[in-house]
Amino acid sequence: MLHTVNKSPFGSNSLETCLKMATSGSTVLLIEDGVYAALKDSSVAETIAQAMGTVTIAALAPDLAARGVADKVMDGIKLVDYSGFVDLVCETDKTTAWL
Amino acid sequence: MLHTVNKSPFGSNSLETCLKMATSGSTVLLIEDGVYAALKDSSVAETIAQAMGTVTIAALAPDLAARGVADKVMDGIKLVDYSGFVDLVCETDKTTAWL
Amino acid sequence: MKLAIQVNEGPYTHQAADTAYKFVEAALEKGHEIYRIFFYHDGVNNGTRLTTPPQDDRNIVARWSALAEKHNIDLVICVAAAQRRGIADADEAKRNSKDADNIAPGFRISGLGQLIEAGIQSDRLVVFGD
Amino acid sequence: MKLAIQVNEGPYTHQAADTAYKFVEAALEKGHEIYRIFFYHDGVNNGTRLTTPPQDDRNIVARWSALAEKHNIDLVICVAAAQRRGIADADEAKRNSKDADNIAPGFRISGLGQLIEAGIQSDRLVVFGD
Amino acid sequence: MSDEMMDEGGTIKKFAYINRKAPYGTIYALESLEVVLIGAAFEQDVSLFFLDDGVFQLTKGQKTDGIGMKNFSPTYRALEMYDVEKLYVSEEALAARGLTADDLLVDVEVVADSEIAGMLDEQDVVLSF
Amino acid sequence: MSDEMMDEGGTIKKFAYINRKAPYGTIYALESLEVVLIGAAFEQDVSLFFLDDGVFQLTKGQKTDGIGMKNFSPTYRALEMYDVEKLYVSEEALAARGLTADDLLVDVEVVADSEIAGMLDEQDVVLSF
Repeated sequence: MLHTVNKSPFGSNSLETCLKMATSGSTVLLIEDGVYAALKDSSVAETIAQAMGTVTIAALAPDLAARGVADKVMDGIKLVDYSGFVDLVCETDKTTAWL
Repeated sequence: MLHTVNKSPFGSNSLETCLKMATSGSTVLLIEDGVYAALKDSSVAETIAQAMGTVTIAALAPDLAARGVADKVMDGIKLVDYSGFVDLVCETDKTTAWL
Repeated sequence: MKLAIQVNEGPYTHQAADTAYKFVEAALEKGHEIYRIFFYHDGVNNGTRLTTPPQDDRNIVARWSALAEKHNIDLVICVAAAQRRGIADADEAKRNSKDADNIAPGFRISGLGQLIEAGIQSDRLVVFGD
Repeated sequence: MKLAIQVNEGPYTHQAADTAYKFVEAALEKGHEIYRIFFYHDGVNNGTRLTTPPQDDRNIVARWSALAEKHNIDLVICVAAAQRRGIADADEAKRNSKDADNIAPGFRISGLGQLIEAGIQSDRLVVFGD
Repeated sequence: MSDEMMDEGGTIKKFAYINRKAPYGTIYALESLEVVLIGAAFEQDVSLFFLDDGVFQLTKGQKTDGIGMKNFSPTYRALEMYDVEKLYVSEEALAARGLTADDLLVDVEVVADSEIAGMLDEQDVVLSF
Repeated sequence: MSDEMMDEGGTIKKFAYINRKAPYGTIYALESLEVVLIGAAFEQDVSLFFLDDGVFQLTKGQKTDGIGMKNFSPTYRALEMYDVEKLYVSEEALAARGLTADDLLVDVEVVADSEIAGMLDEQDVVLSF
């Protein structure tokens, strides 16, 4: 399954709940303000690093660039553009949005 | 100063930030989904209890009633109706909304 | 006291418009003056006369219009926010070459200066948003 | 693949409408079929022709209309959500005794069944919201 | 319209509704319920999940006169008549809010988050509110 | 209109703008900035506070071509010309996000939350975004 998270992890619990619900092998795609979860050295970086053990963490590159944080992304995060977003949707059996 | 918080403390960081910014003697009024912070036995009850040492915590009674939690409010929380909300605004020097 | 109100969210979607209305009603009952209600962000959507809520639900737009008429309240919709979201009076519709307008009775469209001015001239500004 | 899209937020206020648009554009480029785009909640506000965004900004509504025309995409606005928020086509305006309508070209108003049906008939449903 | 649709496909999919927001503060809970009611006519395999603040949608004793909004909580009790019978509530979400199943106005299955995660994996279409 | 207004009162109030939301995901940051720019004509005593995700409004190197939105971050640099010079950023908010003052595109004062709390107490009018 593909999960999308569009909220900042610093202001909302959407990422937290998403990670509880994402079973092993699924992909979590960070979009819009959700991409801030990809920042290295932040207070949620450890949570993301741990999640990477069981799920793939991806982030929408245009959203990272817009926010001026493209060069601050932690290692191991898969970067995709909108075309890659479409591929993720098609490669997985369904998409769940965590709003 | 009067502070209003209209977000659930379980989904958003608004209450947390408000409590950091509310100096001694100020009043925090919980409205709309913010009233859930008044629940006893919840995971934020301890935070609210501690805050009561320095600030007054109030909650909008009609919002509690609407949500079916009027009988679950922890001790020490001041209940107001819309008229009381107006009084709080007028009695304090200004109002800050934590959205 | 002289109170100014800012409403930042549209009707129905967020409770902000409801809470603001109840607050204003209570303030008027207590004899306070409502200097102005300023609608910003999606709040501008409070001012469209094209809404048709379910019959058993409150009519948020009509409620504002009625309150404004009864108590002569200044309901101001921010022009920049309104243009982005498609709220127009006859003048705005003409200026922007639109074939229709949708503003509700009692509302007027004006600039952000009206918000700042309300903050300066009133004793309290209370913000309702999301 | 056959993709269905749900847009839950209005234009400009939340990025949902932008992300949905970019996603749809990319999907079309890759040869996928867009079975339907369903606008729900404040998403219905994507379908008003009365918007006039700043000249140096994107025109979200016009962008949807152009995309629909070029690729023959079904843009459906939920009738119940639209009534609450003041989005009306000529029929709706007449039925609800309104003196104007505001729907943008390429959009149509229909029921929630269109969302469920899109979920059934398409291979994937992708939700953009807040 | 719905008759037409059902004749057309005949497909039965597993539809999940994820409710994570409290009622009244925003309209998502109400408009989610409206989708469930309309969706029932399509005779799909429907499950409702109440996570995070979504559990507040089901609290007993909601009295909305004071806020001037309609109390739509009785509708959850009517879902059974629409053959919508699978309501799952997060155990952890209830506990964090100081609630138990006794505080809810309708019979639900209280389930651990880890179990809900597995149930979501089984779905075909997920609608999020 | 603004001239009229200024003649009328002559009052100078302390206006605080509280920015707590990230840019682009929602419009609040941009529309807050629009208020600040219009408000500058009223020659009040203005302070901008960047708390929580509001600090993200000020990050260097924003490139919005990919999302099709206008990059409005250069406007923060222009605030000085409008005599809006008091920009306060939460030290704790920066740290939690792995940022330092070097990551910001404009000169700001980085202040502890406890100090910001005291500064807010001194204000006359508080606008929240």
